[in-house]
Amino acid sequence: MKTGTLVLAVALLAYPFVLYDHFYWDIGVGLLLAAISASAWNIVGGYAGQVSVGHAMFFGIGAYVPLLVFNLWQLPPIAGAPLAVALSLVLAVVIGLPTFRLRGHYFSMATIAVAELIRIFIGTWDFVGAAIGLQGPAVGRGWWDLTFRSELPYYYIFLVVLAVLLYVTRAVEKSRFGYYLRAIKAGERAARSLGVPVQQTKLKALLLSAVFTSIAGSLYSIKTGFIDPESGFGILISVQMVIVAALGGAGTLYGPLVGALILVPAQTATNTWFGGGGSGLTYILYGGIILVLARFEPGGLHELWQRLAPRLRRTPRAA
Amino acid sequence: MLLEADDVTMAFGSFRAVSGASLALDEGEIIGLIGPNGAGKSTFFNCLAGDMVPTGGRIVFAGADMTRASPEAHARAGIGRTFQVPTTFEDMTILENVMVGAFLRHPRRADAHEHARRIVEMTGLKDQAGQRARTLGTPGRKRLEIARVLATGPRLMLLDEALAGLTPAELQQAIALVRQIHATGVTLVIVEHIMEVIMTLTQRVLVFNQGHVIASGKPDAVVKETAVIEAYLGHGRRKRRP
Amino acid sequence: MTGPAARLAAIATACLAVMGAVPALAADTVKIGILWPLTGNAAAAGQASKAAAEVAADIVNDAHPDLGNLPLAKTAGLPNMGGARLELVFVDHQGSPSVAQQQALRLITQEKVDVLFGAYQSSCSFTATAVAERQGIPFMVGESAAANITGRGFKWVFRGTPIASDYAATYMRFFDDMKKRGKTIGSIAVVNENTDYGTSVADAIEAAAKKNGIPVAIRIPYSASSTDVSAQVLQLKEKQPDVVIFISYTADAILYIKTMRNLEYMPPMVIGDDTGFSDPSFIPAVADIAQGVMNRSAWDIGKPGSATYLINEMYKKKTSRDLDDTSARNMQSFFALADALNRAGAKDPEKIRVALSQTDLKPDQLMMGYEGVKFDSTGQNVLAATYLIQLHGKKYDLVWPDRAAEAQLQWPMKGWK
Amino acid sequence: MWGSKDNAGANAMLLLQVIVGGLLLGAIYALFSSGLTLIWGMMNFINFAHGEFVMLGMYVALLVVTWLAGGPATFGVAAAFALFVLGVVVYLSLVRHVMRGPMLAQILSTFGLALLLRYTAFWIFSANFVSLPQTSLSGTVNLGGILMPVAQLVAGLVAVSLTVALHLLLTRTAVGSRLLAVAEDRNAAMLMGIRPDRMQALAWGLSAASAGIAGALMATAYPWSPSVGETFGLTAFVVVALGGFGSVPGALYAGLIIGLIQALSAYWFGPIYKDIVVYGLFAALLWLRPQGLMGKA
Repeated sequence: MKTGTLVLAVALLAYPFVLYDHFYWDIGVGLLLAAISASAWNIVGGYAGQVSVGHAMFFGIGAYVPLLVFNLWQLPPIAGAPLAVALSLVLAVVIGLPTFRLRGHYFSMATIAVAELIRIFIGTWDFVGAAIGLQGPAVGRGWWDLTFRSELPYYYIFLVVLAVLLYVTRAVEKSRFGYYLRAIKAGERAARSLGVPVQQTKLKALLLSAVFTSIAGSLYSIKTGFIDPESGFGILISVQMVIVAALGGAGTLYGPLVGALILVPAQTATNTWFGGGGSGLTYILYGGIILVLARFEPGGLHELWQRLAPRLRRTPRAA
Repeated sequence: MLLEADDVTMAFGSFRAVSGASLALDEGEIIGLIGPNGAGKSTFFNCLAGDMVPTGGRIVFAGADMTRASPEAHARAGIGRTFQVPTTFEDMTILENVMVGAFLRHPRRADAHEHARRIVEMTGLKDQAGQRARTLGTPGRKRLEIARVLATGPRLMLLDEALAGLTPAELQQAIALVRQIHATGVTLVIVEHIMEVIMTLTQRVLVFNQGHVIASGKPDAVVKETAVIEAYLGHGRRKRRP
Repeated sequence: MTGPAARLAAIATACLAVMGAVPALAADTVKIGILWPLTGNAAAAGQASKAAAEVAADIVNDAHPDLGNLPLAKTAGLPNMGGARLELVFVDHQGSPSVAQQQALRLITQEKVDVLFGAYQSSCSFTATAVAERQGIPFMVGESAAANITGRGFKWVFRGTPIASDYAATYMRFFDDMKKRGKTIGSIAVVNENTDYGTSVADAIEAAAKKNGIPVAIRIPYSASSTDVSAQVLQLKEKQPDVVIFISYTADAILYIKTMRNLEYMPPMVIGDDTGFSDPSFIPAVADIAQGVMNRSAWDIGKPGSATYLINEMYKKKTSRDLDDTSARNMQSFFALADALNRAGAKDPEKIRVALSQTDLKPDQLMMGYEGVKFDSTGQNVLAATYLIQLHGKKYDLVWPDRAAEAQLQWPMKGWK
Repeated sequence: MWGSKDNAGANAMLLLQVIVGGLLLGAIYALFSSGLTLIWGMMNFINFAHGEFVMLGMYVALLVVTWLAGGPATFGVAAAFALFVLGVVVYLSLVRHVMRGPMLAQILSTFGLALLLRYTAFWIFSANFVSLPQTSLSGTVNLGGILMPVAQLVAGLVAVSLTVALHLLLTRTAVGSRLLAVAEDRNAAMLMGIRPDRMQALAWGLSAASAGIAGALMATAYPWSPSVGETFGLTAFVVVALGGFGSVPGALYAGLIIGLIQALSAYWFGPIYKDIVVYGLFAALLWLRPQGLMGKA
């Protein structure tokens, strides 16, 4: 276990030097961003089993506020990130309080609806750039603008955030909070009978998840230097988090990272190979892969691994 | 007086599942609830556990009014329950299942772990502690449910058919376990169809039929009452097991 | 758990390495990286523009002496570069700003393209041009509406197409002209789809109308995915403007015309702002009920035998549709880019950039109705202009300005009557 | 011909026109949403590809019109039949295997299906917008001052009738009670000799067929491209959630209400606010009555 983590850490740290090129760095940045967003989603969607299909609402807030403070007051965008986190927390409470009383698909439905509501609303609100969106500083005025020519600084910034998030998730996993989340996912009624404060625990999970999703959004807009309603609050942003996490294994520490390690390069590769042809083959493949995985590996790659691992380990280590 | 349920009524629309049931329980008692299926004992049981809020009546536990309290508040107050159909956390290990209960009185992980280990040992699940709950059979699950509740440190345990579906040998072990739990000072309410359990374990029995308590008293006396026999043979959908 | 993670990381890395291993380019080609939305909601426009770029590349690469003064048509390849041919590398940015950014980077660092071209949606142009600016590669914006794509202090970004304020000014000049001819233009209505395109153009029109003292009776922003627009048409019916300007995509443009017919509402004049009204699906769907609808277009197929007619024939052969204005403007920007490449005489980015900034194409060298192509210091083409065309029968005829007109303007429009 | 500005009667007519138009569109929402609510209620399964079923119904109509020169009745039936088959196939090959798995797998599988269907249509039909050639449903009728396009009128009325018919099928026929028996308790239904797989396949067929007909009806009035399904899918979710999960009458009322609200808010506040009003209402409803209008608590 320990060695695996170490190998992963070294691989991620060394990656930019193995593939020393702007494009690969950019893919690395995209991969880390997907991993951060999906890991953040994983806290509430994976561990607690509350499947949000509207996490773009936190991502979008995280993405908009930094560029908004830049456009309004010429502040460095990163200064908006804490404000975005605060707003996301408020939103999480507003969403969580009513919907966590409900069971089943209501929470999913509510999150979709609220995210769409915000997307449409932002698209009509001139103050935040309406449909056209907001731009960041075209050229950095100093390092504090975090507008770098190279992708490399972003890569390591994102990597640090991912490391912190995984560390926090690991701590959650080991704590009472983490056990309670898993108990809620397994059965709310039983969890309550054992004294688990279900609503409060779910809300705490949503808050923690919202914080990191918001940070992911801030990282995205600062790096991209642009945000509009679709790339901030679009339903595809939410769905991507779900897919990445579910593919790798929702409710496991490294599941979302594994999902990102597979999905992001696959997306880029299919788009690179087939996108220019313009036949839509990219999405036919993408859709097909998701469908086949869901059909044959409903538990994600994590469970496939759990099945295969014993067989693979029959070699020396077994002794 | 540990628990006092007074005139508890639970109506679903015009249908009264429980109609004015009362129960007074002293610390250290073991009592049984019996009656044919659909007699209202499970509903009454759910009211005691906080899973349902009764439409009428009052439930007081250790001096506090629990009538409208949530299930988790019941657990905190010291009322633990098992479920008729086991609801173990399938993807968590046996030990982790028990730890969820243990966390109630032991917020630190190390303490909860330590406490859960003791409980697992006491309930005879030590050998399977590292397995996922889904690998257990029915007897194992029932046992795990009891262990999980025990870990919350209850003063009162409500067992809902926790001993059904066991082989005679398993049943003897289970009865021994319940006795052991009782010996540690836990008060018990048992819903059970198996008369053997009721007769050997309980000190007092309440008989439910059609939402009413039709008889109560010592087990051997109660089973002889005509009303009880009628309820079982006349209206009951289930055969009496002597 | 970490075991597979590490292993999969290795697989992913290998996967990436394969992707990069694209063979290097042949000696005498100039690579143009083109970013367009080939999937997603704007895919139709991206696909049409892709075909247009391919036709344009053919025209440059092969000798086409019949195409008049169009630069580089007569010769094969780029004469100043020893007949070097243009090689197009298309990518699909899927309408996502971050994919546009990433693919622009790939085109530059992996495909080693010499120039970039694209990107349709303003959102994608914003991010893709920023990459070009950082990497020092010239970027020609073929067609994107948002005003501030140029004017951000970028030196590597050029835009060949007219922008929203140009369109607005054209409409105002047209209204002036009409008033002189005794037509009543008491008020106008602006109906716009509410993404960056519709919003930019409608904002510009509203501002210009205010400046020119033409009251805007009502402005109706709406979502292009609307399935019912009767409420909007009824609002127009209530306000009775003399001219209604629609800034619409395809489905909504057709839906508006059909709904107006159904609700028997016809203002004296309807002007479509290109896009949806220029989509090849528009005419077959509503021609018989939209007679006299005007449309903005700098593109005119022209008389048989003319250069534009021949270009349209080539396009038609490829796609079996007529060339639309959006794709044609992209094509014109492409020609301007090719002209600059030729004048640069080398594949040096700085030389190309200087050549682009010195571009000075005259009207007779163009396929579009611009007054020329000449970039100001922000990279915007200052001579870009547009025609107004009108639906007569099953085709659009050029009706304004008078100097270019080939058919009589009908006012008021006939609609379905 | 324009009516006079200060005529209150004309204003009332306009409002009436808006209301009727909204209700007719709402009827179509109701039809395709009733399909979604049916399987949601029966299997507690969210189908993210439902909007794509509507889209496919539209293309089936186009093919029937261009290849077979079929009229509205023909292409309506053809769309229903084709989508029924697709629904059954999707159930047997995909849904059956993931429905008892984790909820995430359900979401993923139908989301993947949605992408697959959308871009297969894209590949076959290209990204270009298409619309049906003029059919016998063209033209307008004047109903006491209210102008109604024939296509919209017929589509709306057919949609209401079919939604009601679906409800009657579920509540008044033997097949319907079997379907509901499976929804209620799969095992008990099996004991009664009902084969749940058949019934659930039938439900998927009916669900997809209702989307297919709705698509064919929409196609008479609305131009589309392969990406049109996304809008319909989201609308259907809101309708189902508003009406109550699993309730066909709920979907009918909710569809009509949403059509009406959209039309009125577009008329009063402007079209960009119509979705804000609908989603805002939906969010408010989640606070106040989370089980939906007709849902069970």
